[in-house]
Amino acid sequence: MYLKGFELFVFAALCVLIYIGINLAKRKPPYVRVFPALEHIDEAVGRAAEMGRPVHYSTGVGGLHDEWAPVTTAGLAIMGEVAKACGKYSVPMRYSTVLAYLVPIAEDLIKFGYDTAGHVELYNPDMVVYAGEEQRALMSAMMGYIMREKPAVNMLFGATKYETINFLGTGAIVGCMQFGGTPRLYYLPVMLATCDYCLLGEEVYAAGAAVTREPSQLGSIKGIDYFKLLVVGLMMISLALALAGSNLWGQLVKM
Amino acid sequence: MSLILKRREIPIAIFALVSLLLLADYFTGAWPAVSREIIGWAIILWMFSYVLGVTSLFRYHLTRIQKHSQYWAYSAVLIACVFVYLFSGLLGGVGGISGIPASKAFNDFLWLNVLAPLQTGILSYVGFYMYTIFFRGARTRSWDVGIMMVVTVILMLNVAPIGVAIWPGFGPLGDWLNGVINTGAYRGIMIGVGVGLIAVWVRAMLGYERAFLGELSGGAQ
Amino acid sequence: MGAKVALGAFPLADRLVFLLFIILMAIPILRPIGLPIPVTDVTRKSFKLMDSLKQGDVLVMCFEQDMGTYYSGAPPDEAGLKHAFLLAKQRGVKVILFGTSTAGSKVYIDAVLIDTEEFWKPLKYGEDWVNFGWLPGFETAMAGFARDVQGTCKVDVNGKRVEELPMMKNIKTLNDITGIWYSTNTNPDMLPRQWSPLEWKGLKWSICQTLFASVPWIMPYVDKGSITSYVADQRGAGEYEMLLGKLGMGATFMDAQSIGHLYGIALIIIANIYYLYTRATKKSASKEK
Amino acid sequence: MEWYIAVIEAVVMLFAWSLLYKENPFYRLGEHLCIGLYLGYTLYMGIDVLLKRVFIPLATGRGTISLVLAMILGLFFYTRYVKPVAFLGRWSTGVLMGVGSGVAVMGAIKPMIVGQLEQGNWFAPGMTGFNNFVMTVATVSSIAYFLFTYKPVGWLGYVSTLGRAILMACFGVTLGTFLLSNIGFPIGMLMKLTVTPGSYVSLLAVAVIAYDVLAGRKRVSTK
Repeated sequence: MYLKGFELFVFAALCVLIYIGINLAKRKPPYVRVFPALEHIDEAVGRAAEMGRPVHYSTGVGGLHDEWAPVTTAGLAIMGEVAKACGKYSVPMRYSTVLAYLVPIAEDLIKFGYDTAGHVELYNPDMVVYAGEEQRALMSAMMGYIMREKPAVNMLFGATKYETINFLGTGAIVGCMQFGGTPRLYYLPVMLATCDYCLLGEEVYAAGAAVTREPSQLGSIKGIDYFKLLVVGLMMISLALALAGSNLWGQLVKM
Repeated sequence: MSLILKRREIPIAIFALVSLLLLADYFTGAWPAVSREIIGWAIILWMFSYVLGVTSLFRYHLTRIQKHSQYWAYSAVLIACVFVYLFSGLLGGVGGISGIPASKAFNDFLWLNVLAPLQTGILSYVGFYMYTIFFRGARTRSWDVGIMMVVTVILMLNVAPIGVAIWPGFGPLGDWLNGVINTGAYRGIMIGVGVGLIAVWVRAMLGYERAFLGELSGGAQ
Repeated sequence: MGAKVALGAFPLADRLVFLLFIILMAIPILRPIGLPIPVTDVTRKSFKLMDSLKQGDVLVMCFEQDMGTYYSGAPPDEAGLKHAFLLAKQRGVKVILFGTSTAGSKVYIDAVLIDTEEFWKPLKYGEDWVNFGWLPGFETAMAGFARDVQGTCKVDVNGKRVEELPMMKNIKTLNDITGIWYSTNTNPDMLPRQWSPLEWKGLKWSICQTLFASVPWIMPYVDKGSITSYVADQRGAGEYEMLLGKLGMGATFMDAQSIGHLYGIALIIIANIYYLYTRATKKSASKEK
Repeated sequence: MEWYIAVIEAVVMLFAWSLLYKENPFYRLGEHLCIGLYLGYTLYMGIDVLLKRVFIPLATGRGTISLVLAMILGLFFYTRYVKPVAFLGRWSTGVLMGVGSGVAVMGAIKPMIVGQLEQGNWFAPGMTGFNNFVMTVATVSSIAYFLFTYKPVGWLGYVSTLGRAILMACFGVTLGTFLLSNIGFPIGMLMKLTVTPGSYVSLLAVAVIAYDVLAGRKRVSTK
């Protein structure tokens, strides 16, 4: 038995600050920066309706059983909103995944989205496409699909790996309107170059909350910001200790 | 009874219990055996879940074959491939039980000489599409994209052996950009990403984030 | 225009970009130019770390690769494997091989072993080196390996139980391991998270063999010491082969890489000139209106 | 290697590459081969691992309560096909999500947050001091850019703009270093496609494309 005291302190501080943020927001919703990627979902789906082409969505190869669970959850939350918009404009949607347990979840989400928009009759279980459990299978299926069907909108939110380049590259050639978001650093420039609107880094997590527009969810973003101020404070303490030539910080972290 | 079991609080409670057990082990080293077992469950559960996807995929392709819709023949190829690979593998031996060597050899051939080059071919599009990105995406629409493109070019000359031959300065300049600017900015991104994912966990614990249960997120009920 | 209509909606310009790329890459492959390879400090550091292994030290080589990334993973991994097997023969270093990310890692290990056959042929399997193939679970398997080696590596690739392998007898946790060569084609985060030399006192160092693109990703870890050093991709392979004195695949790739990068820069410049030109003409057209 | 194996490899590689020209039957064949074989492979590996980890231990009496629980939770997934008990599948998803996010949070605290807080001395000798200063500025300003609930006005606006500039430089570094590993794949494959017998297959492919282009021209002119 041991106790990672400093880490526990940081973790607890974050949890408490998020909780405080949520509770404060119930009284007065905070200001949250506008995410262009979320604001334009409706417009993009509307464009798809005009063109009579489908909307394609994917969360990449990250799943719930591995360390990408939080970002996959955020991606699924955004997908729910996209499904609502698709229901509103009566646009068919397609979700591709390589993880079998996401199939029922995605089916429920899409059905729920179409139902909320009052067009449950448009929902079809074939909207969720499973391509086996491997990344390359997903890549080949997606490239073929985009080249054949030419969806009007191509969206990729989640823990994406190499397939980012294949998806968005094919989409760029075909001329889809593209949306992307990932916390994974080395796909960020790819998204920046090929997407019309993208969410960089932690914006994906925040967008998962912001998309609901609920005060309590927005409050959690406020909590994150409080914590970041704390982080900057801790960095300044570390800096002051370094400037003073002390190695106290190293001992503190190991506490 | 079944009404209580159907409540969405139960899966959320299971989720909370499991992740708290893991975290308790992480922070204090308590019950390492329990957390190891639970981590092992995830893999077993994941493999059990394959059936869900396979049912969905077979339904999709079998309907296509049945209806003779466009490209139905390819669906037939796909289904045939699944069975050929699976049965040749099973006959060749599975779970430590040895089988027919010829079947195993055929299975290895499918994997090494058909699937491996095919999937390398699919993966190699990441190389081709990099040029699409340079060609289509690398347009200086604003000042910030301009910064990105200039740095990109410097780093490309730093990475390729020929860059240093053109001008030796590309070596130290690229290394400085990589080691200092990049490391600094990346720390900021990393802190943000770490905080963001913990925030999703907290929201899920409080019942706000329920997308993983197939429900649209909303207030706690 | 004729060709464009016949070819469908796929713009001709994109196809020309691909065609030119294939042609440019084929030239150095058919006729190597032979540009020199400058050795960087970090590869030299990795080489020295590997070279510091002594009698009885245990080296873990974990391959998070599959056949899809054979061409970026195999050149450096083979250089490292050759070095490890040479050390096993000369100094009695013990080598453990496995992969955790995908089942493809087993086949990948088989493939690199075929390429390095002359180096492991003189060694005794089970005493000098072992191969566990694929330990399923990725990060969870890595976490399991660190805490309980015997429990995670139950059977090796030939179906032998771990108790039957003499060299595994005294290896219980990560503290019994001296160095790690961790080769990954995706995400290097797992290495510092699970196998950090800062956390495991017995573990002296870890080398991450990674894609060149992941170098910025792992730099912060290298700064902090949770990854000791790295070998990057085909370029690292070329350098490592120079240091080892056994030239292989890595060196042959480098000419093509140089041309590929110059081509990329040329495309960026052309794309920007075209973009600025069209914007200028659009502006002047709107002014005339 | 036997020559016919090399030919098969070259042919399937070119199936995959044919999409570079356009969407065509060869690519479709390659695509469905890829998905089908991979699925067969996944199922095979799944059965293999489940046998080794669950069924054989249970059958030979080496099973534990934990294994039985895992198996029951795994079977809960299939309740989706039985409407009245379909909710049980969510319990298994809860476990998966619990493990996944637990591992994620565990992995986030130390390397992603606590490990990144330490700052170097600005007045260290030589370039190190200056570099430490730049790193601190880069980290703080990029954190400032990601503050979502404060309006970027006044001094925060300047810091946040600096943060965006530094982030763009960071992305430039990533994109610039990304190319090397990515074009390694096509280069490696070209090595196979330019030696015999792969080169004959490549020539055949070129001939097919040339025929298609010419035939396409003819179709257009007759229209």
